[in-house]
Amino acid sequence: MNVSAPFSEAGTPHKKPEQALKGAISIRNVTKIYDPEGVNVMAVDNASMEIAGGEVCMIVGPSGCGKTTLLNAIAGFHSITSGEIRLDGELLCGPGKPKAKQGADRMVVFQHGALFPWKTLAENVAYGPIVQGALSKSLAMEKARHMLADAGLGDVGNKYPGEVSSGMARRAEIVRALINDPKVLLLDEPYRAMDALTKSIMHESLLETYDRTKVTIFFITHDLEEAIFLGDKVHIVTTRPCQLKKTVNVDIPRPRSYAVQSSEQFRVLMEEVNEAVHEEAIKAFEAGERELA
Amino acid sequence: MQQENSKGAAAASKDYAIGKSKVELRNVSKSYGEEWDEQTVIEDISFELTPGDLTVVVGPSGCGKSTLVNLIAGFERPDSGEILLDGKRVTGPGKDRMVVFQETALMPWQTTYENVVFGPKLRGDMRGKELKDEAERLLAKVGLYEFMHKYPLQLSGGMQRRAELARALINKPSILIMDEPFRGLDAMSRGLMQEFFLRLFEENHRTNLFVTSEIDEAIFLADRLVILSNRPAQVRKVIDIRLPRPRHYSMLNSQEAYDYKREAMSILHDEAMRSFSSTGVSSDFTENYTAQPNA
Amino acid sequence: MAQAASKSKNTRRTAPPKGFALFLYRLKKSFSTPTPYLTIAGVGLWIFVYWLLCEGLRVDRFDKIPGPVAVARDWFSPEPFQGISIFTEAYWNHIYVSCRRIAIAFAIATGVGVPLGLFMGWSKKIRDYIFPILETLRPIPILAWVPLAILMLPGFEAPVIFLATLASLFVTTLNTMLGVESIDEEYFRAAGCLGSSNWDIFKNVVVPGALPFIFTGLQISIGVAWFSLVAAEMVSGDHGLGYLIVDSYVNSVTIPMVIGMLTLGLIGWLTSILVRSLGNYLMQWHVRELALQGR
Amino acid sequence: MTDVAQSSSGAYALPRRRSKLEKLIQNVSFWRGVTAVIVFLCVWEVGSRMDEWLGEAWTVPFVGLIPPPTDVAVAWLEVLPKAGYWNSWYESFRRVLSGFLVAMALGIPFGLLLAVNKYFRDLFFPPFEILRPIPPLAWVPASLIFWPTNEMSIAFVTFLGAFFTIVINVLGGARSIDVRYLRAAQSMGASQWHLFSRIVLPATLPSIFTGAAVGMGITWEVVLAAEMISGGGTQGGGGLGFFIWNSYMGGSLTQIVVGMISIGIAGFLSSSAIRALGDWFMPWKRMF
Repeated sequence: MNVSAPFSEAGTPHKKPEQALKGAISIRNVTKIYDPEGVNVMAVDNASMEIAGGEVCMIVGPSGCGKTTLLNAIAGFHSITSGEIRLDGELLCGPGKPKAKQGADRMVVFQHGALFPWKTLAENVAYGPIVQGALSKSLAMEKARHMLADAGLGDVGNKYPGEVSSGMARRAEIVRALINDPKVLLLDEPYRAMDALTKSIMHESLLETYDRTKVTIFFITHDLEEAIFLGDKVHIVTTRPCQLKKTVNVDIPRPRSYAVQSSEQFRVLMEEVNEAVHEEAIKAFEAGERELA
Repeated sequence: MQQENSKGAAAASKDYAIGKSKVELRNVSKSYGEEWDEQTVIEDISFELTPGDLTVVVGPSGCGKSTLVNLIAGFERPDSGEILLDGKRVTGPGKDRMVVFQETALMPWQTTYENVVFGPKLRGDMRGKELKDEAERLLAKVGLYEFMHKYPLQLSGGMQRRAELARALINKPSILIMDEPFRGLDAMSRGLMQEFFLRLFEENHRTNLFVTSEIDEAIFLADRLVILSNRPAQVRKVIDIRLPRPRHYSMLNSQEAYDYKREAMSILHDEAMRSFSSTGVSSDFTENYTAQPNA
Repeated sequence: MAQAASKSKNTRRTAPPKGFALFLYRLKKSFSTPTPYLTIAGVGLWIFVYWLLCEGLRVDRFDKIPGPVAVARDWFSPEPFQGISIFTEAYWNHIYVSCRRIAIAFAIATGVGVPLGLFMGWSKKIRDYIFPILETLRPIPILAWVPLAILMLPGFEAPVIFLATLASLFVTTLNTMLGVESIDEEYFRAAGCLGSSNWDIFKNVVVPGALPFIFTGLQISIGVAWFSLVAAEMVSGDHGLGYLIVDSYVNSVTIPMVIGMLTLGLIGWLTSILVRSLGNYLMQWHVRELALQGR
Repeated sequence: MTDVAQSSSGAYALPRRRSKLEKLIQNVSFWRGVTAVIVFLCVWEVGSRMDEWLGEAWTVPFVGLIPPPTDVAVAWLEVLPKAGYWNSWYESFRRVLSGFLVAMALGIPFGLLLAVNKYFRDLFFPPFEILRPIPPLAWVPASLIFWPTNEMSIAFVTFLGAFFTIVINVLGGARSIDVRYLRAAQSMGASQWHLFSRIVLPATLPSIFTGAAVGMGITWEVVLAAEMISGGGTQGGGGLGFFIWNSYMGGSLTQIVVGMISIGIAGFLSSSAIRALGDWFMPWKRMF
């Protein structure tokens, strides 16, 4: 098993060294077995990885390979069968505590978007601080409007999620996560349903947010360009059961603009990642056809 | 088969049979909406689908690409301008132009095999053993021979798209229109489907219109790239892609492909930015709205 | 939205009419299509045929049913032949009694059914225990309860209200439960992430998320309530529109019978509209979303 | 868990699948349901026997008046061998089926016509909508006057009850067909008739069966009411509704409950039959 990136690598050259960044995640020998309808399915098999605080960590793998299971375990939606996951050295889940407690220090942005459709964007953003009792209702709403305005969503704060474009909704969802000042942002293929052009705009907006907050990002995707463009590290995982196959370090300096996508360095990285992933994709594809037959 | 073909231009009839027709769009415009809220979706578009080429149309989402497909397929009429197929004006849908739809339009109440033989059976221009053999040959070609008696919902997304290709091809269309056919597939199945589709295309170079909003996909597949502007759609630029054929996914990482991509991206990025910041209404909405005008 | 789109130079746009002007515009526009004429013709034709059969030609058997002229004459006359018109106190009393019964039954059914359904959808345990009991009782038609209700409950009022309540209770509860089950798991997860307590989740996710289903359920439930109310009034009632119909039948006066039927239809329709508008008022987000999707 | 241990090598573990019965027995929800129903019956039994055991003063309101389940079971066993009881089943089923089948036969084409032809819809939908909100039972007296025999008026009201529901469902289903299916067929050269028979009809089938299931429920209600109101026995009609009414007139509470349960079973059987028929007609629906 490839246990990558010891802690010493956390302060990569282009990050501000003066702050000790929060939100280091360590995943050790995690295994997860599902038991639907009496058929045991191994989703994650003995996976380990270390994610430094303030790092953008991209997980790439074929669909249905068990990446989301890993994210669910960190967020506390699912239990794990064995192994342990720690956040800043503190045990989230492990032996004797199969399921992590859900908390506002790890915020999830979902694949299909999970803004409450029955609340306006501003109410959605203000929801976290209100239910946690961190801010009064009026203060929370005020802060929410400020943060939305910062994200360029000032004039749609009173609209319902169903009334704005999916790009805007996704940006608002990230604002909803950030207002709680989380240690880690967990993103589960948030831009999957978008076309390449909208995606490129979303990427720039996310990078800008990251450069400002330096929050640890755990990002699941199967779009390779996205992975290299956004990430500090790209972890490629195998098809089910999910195991770490290869880690690629991306040392393109920040801040990045979409122009780097046509640089030589980017191309070389693409090729490296593509090679590893294509093999897995075909494997997953064949397994899929086999299952159907 | 024969009688229908003979209606086409006599000189081109040989090419016609193997799917090398030419489509011209001349100053085509189309708008929707109420008097005070008229949305021009397509404005004064002129370009042509050259015989035997794979023409890819790219544009930001919601820019009117689906409307363009509907116009060429004949499901809708343009407000002004005309669309010519081998010199003849398009007035309605026909089996010479087959459309592979977004998501999938396989009929869920028929098995894959029944879906494939649907067209020829309706028209009665192929029957019995001949039809069965042809359908089985095509299904085998798209790798679905073992799955032909399954219902579409039992197939994976990629398989459904391949079944739909087979259903289109059995009608021997003179052009094939694909409207974001791989949308909704995940990036990896998508890559595999692109390669599969390319192999199919490179076999007999049927005239093909492929609509997409993914630049990589566009450059990987295209002979010619038509870049549309944000709504109302206008042709911003036509780029000839001279990557060698047969193509391989690694070619996407060549310097040449990157140059094309940079060129296309610089135009499209502006357009996408414009569409993104100017619309309060979701662009997804406009897409739905134009997709089902008679719903 | 308006300014944004006007930026694109080619979009023609005049000020959108508002309120009454918009209504007039729509009206004018609809009169340029055949729809309103056909609608009027359809209703006219129906009334004419009804008149022809019952009063014009007095076809055998149809002549026993009062025709439209006779009904209208009595309905709007200060001195009706057969005792019931909009000027008689009895008519309004029947309406009042039926409406009061419906109001009580609907209020009880909603007050019990919605919370019960919410808890059943929210907690698997509660669902596991209560759902089987509901499912065993549900196949028994409401009308089969009539004799039991009469014997079990005292007076005229209680059995009638009991039957109407029972009917709508099943519908409301099951729809509410389905509504909670239809809520995407991701909303619960998002709420959990954001640090909600169970009560917060119930208030902010379960209730609003189930509302669309709840109101669909309530609309069906009010229809069912009327259905059972009429049945119960006919069998065991004292006053009320169902009683009016059956009483007229017994006394061989046919016009009040038809007036009763039409009144029932009208009031049933009004109450269902009332429920729908209440739902739309409470679910602005849902209404706007549907409107954008062009529905 | 042990049988998965070796799978770390990467291959799938294929544990044996459990049979349906096994799954049911191991299912917590199933046992909770069984418990709930048993508790319900016990509460009913105890509630209605309170006065018997502890004297009049302990009579439970409402429940105390209903006969206990054990008495009901005994009464049921008594009527089971009697021909009259089964004749009631037969009579009710006959009425339900005749009304229902006529409603299907007329409602499906009418609904499809409404959906397919705009002019037809504009012309005939408004009168239909005016009549629809009138509860079916309100038609009973009018149809008793109109039709020469009771039997015919019952059949007519039964038909009405199912007809409105079926038409509305067919219309809704046929109007919400995805345009892509129609367009795909059009570009393959389908004629109007083909569009109707190969696309509209199969795509509407699910709504037809939904409508049929709801319609069947209403039909039972109506038949029951009609049997009760018109006193189906006077013309030798009988039926389960009459069985209940007769028991009511005779003051036999246990018989009433027996009748109610019988009707519940009958209704359940008919809706199961429709569901099975739907599965058989729409194999593509059964897969998922």
